[in-house]
Amino acid sequence: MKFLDRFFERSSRHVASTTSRRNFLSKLGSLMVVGTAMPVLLPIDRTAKALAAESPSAGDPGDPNSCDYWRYCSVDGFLCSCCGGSVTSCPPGTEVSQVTWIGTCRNPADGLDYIISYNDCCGKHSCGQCACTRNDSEEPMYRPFNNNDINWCLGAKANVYNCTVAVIRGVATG
Amino acid sequence: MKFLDRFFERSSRHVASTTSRRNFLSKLGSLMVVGTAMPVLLPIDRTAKALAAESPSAGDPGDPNSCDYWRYCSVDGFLCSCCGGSVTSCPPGTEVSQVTWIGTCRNPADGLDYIISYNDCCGKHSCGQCACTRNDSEEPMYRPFNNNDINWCLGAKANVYNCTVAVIRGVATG
Amino acid sequence: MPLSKFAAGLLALGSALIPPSLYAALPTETVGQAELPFPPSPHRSYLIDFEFDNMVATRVVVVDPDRQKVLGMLSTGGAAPAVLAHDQKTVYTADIFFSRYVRGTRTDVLTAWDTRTLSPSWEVEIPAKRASTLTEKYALSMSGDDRFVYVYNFTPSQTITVVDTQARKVASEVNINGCILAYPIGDRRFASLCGSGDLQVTTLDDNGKVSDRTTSKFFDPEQEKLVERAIHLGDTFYFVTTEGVIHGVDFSGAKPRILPTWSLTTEQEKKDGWAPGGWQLMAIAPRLNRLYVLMHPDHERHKWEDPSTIIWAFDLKTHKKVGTLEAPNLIWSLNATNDDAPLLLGTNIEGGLETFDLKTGKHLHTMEGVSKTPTLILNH
Amino acid sequence: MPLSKFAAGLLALGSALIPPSLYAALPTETVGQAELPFPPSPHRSYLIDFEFDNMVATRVVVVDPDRQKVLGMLSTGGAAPAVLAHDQKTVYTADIFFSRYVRGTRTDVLTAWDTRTLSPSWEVEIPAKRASTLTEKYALSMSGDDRFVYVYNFTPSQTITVVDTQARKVASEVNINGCILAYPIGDRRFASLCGSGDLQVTTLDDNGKVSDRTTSKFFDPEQEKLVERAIHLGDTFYFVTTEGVIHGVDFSGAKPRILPTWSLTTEQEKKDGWAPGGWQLMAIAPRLNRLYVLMHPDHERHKWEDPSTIIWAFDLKTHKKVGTLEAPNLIWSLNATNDDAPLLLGTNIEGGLETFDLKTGKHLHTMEGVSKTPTLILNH
Repeated sequence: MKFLDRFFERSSRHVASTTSRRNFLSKLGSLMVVGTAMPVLLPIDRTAKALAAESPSAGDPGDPNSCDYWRYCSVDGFLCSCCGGSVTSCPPGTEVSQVTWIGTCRNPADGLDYIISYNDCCGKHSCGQCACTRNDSEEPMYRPFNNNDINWCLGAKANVYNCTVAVIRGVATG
Repeated sequence: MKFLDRFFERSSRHVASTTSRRNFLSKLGSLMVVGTAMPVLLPIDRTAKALAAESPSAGDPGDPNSCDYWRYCSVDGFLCSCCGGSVTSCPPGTEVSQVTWIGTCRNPADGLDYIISYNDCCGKHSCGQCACTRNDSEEPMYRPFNNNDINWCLGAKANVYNCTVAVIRGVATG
Repeated sequence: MPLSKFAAGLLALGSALIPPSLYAALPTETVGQAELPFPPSPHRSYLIDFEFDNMVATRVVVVDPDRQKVLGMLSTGGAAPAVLAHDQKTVYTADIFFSRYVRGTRTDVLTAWDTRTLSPSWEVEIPAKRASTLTEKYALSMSGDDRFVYVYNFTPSQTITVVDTQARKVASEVNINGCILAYPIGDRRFASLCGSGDLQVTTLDDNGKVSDRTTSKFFDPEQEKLVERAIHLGDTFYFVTTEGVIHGVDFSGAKPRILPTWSLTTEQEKKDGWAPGGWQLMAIAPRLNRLYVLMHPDHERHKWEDPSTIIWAFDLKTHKKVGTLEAPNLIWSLNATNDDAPLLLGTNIEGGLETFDLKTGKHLHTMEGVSKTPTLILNH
Repeated sequence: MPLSKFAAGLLALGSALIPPSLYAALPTETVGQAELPFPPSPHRSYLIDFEFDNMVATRVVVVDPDRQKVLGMLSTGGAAPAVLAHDQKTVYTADIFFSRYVRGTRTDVLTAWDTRTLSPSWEVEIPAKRASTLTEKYALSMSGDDRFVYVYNFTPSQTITVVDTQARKVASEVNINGCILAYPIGDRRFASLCGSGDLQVTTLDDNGKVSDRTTSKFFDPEQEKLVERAIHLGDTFYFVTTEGVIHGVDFSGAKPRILPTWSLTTEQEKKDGWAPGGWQLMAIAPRLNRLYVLMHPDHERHKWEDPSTIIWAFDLKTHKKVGTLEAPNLIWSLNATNDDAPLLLGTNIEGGLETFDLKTGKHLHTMEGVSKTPTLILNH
């Protein structure tokens, strides 16, 4: 099981790097958890009922406080679930940026590719917890809405970055 | 030579703590290098000619980039000699605070106790290099001019702390 | 939505390492906004983070030590001190802002934060004199009825700015030259500790102006060094000397009543080198009536602010040592919670939080890396 | 002063562990102020420190890599990008300041710093639109004659603020929607890289207003991903794809001349998994006419921004690989100095600076912990 070996090796490297907040590697190590991801901004299905995922379930497996969680396949920053928020909620006193960028991540439970928006929570400075960088579906900056090197707090009252949520916006209908 | 053993043990602990900038211990570890120190503010002899010490000499032994250097016996902060300044000079673009606190350190070369002023250099934020804390001649805050837990940039245009110099102001004529 | 549609979409992506799922596709979501419950859990902790490597943009980290969870943070200016109102609704910070962060125009404000939303409710500009020191407890304090906030100023002239939280304006600036800090007493008084060894007590009227002032001899600064970072239970404050002698003062009467001193150490322990040390080196658990002190086994005079892994517990009535707690990491500052099942909290020198259950004396866990340079812990 | 006086003083202190000295007592001193020499040493390096754990009060650390010495720092606002004027006298930073650090009124300024004193010489307020991204080279750039500074804005509308450094005011704001950055060309032009795969070239007049604009096809973004963090030598810019193909453009003529592409890897190397990766992943040493690229031996598509310890050197004339350099730590961003005895500098992921002598290809040393989150290195 070469794949699994690599998976766990990368996971533990990740843990080592993020438990030491100062370790810049947390910004820099990329992680591939499972499957591939599509870089292109796909049409978003908004018909399903909005619902915030707060805890793992059979259909949404994994630990939202871990960089390995499937939705974080293209996150770059601090995980709001470690900062007083959740996977889909900003921490108290921060403002969600409505302008954001979009990634595509595969859910290992159903094998589907989901459109994920990585909204930044803004108006307090760097949370500093659970730094996580994964560039699975990232594009260069000339495609800004597929780029995670931008501080997306530009859509908030103050463009000061605190952390990032990962919100399901629909299924990639390819 | 129990004294020397302890000296080197403490020195290496110090090196370990300050080479890792993030290590909070650098703020917290105290070091005793040699001799004792006087806590009381003693009269200052200003008759000798002003001269800035920039490099070690037989009469002023030690490494100004090391927390072990005798003049640093009561410093608490970042050493300006590691920040673009020197033992007695502020780094480029920072302003020396004229209001300061006074410690007393013994020079191992001549066995004399010197009055040292620990002037803070101000107007840029924390240098972050060579964190050094030694409380040999420190008094509680109700004796502010013998206390190093105060940001002495209060005497500068902006009370933003960058680093600290250690300047000979005279010999303790105690 | 029919499952076949998703399967088709999946096939269209040209990759099917994992077979189509038996679950329905996850629904779309919206972004929420976390709020904290009121009243706060009695264990909620506020870690004042000095951010020593920055000291301009600083923070207070809010933590639930039971769940080992970060609840949020306050962004403060210039290593602001903080104080919790007794009604548990508000945290105050005394911030310093510069228009160009390290230069330009200075603006000092008292910021009132809502403990539920961790957002600023209001702010008031205060004299640009706030003391800039390693954060300590009585550099910012408040009256027992939450009406007035006391801000310690050091320029190096020493004054206290009295802020009226009802009128949301500065009520007065009180000269305390030669003395430091504002140890709050009851609703309208605060004490300051003087370089002469005196205690100065200032009484305010209902407008926040000085109505009375007394000075009492407290200790002899030529004979001993009293750590100014005291701890209080009601109107009684406990100071400790660098050698481990407790000086208590009961401020509940008209004049301060100096209590008999007592030693943390026996003669033998003292000979063995035991003495207190640390930053906020004492804590009190009121429901247990116990005092906790960071202790060193290898005391020397320059170690009085050094961290330690060892904490001694004392009964405040009998002054007897009743236990020893030991942390896996060096602790610099302590605080205890005020409830019936109290925790002792300690900030370790790596920025982590150590938690002890005070009923059992057991070390429960370390929350690693929860802050950068925590100088102080506050609890409701 | 007679030695006897000091000996008397010493005895009076009641402690004589060390015999009275044979040296004269050290004289009193005054506090000095360091300045840097002009012209700067050709190896002087400016590390742009993002301070990722803060990102409000940020810095540029100035270093002498030969002496392994910190020379000073600039305090910047909001992870400001920086650019060095060609005359070596000025560093510009494009700062964002908030009146309450994380909230309140936003003020964007271009700050001009004196390279000798590391103090601000002047500043000018610019539109509050500066892009906030991981710092990259062409987000702030300047004209060849130092007259105009180009600030990249992203709101997400894309514009360039043109600042006249002579008049010390904003000259114009140029719309570049659909395109990013300002790759400076000569004295009055800059190029921008568009999502369509085009290059847009804007020409300014002597007042800093747009006088001409052209668009040229450059690459096919559906076929390959071009890292926007290019490197230039004179008016020729080199971009690399995530797979390791170099796309050069010569902007010296009236229209951009697209140069023939070439690959960093042989077919075999590519099969073995070699590909570029990193942040500022390319550097050029002009006097050696060599290109340096951070390379991974284990390429996967999501690794295009990952750090590496391995750097390949290429001759820019022959496009042949001429060497491999290896660092003891993972490097994320590179830069080379412009002199005859050039150094290659790399920021490692612990905040340290790796230095190579490019004449010998030898790794000289690591300056550990010199910054926190360095994203970019600049050299005169």
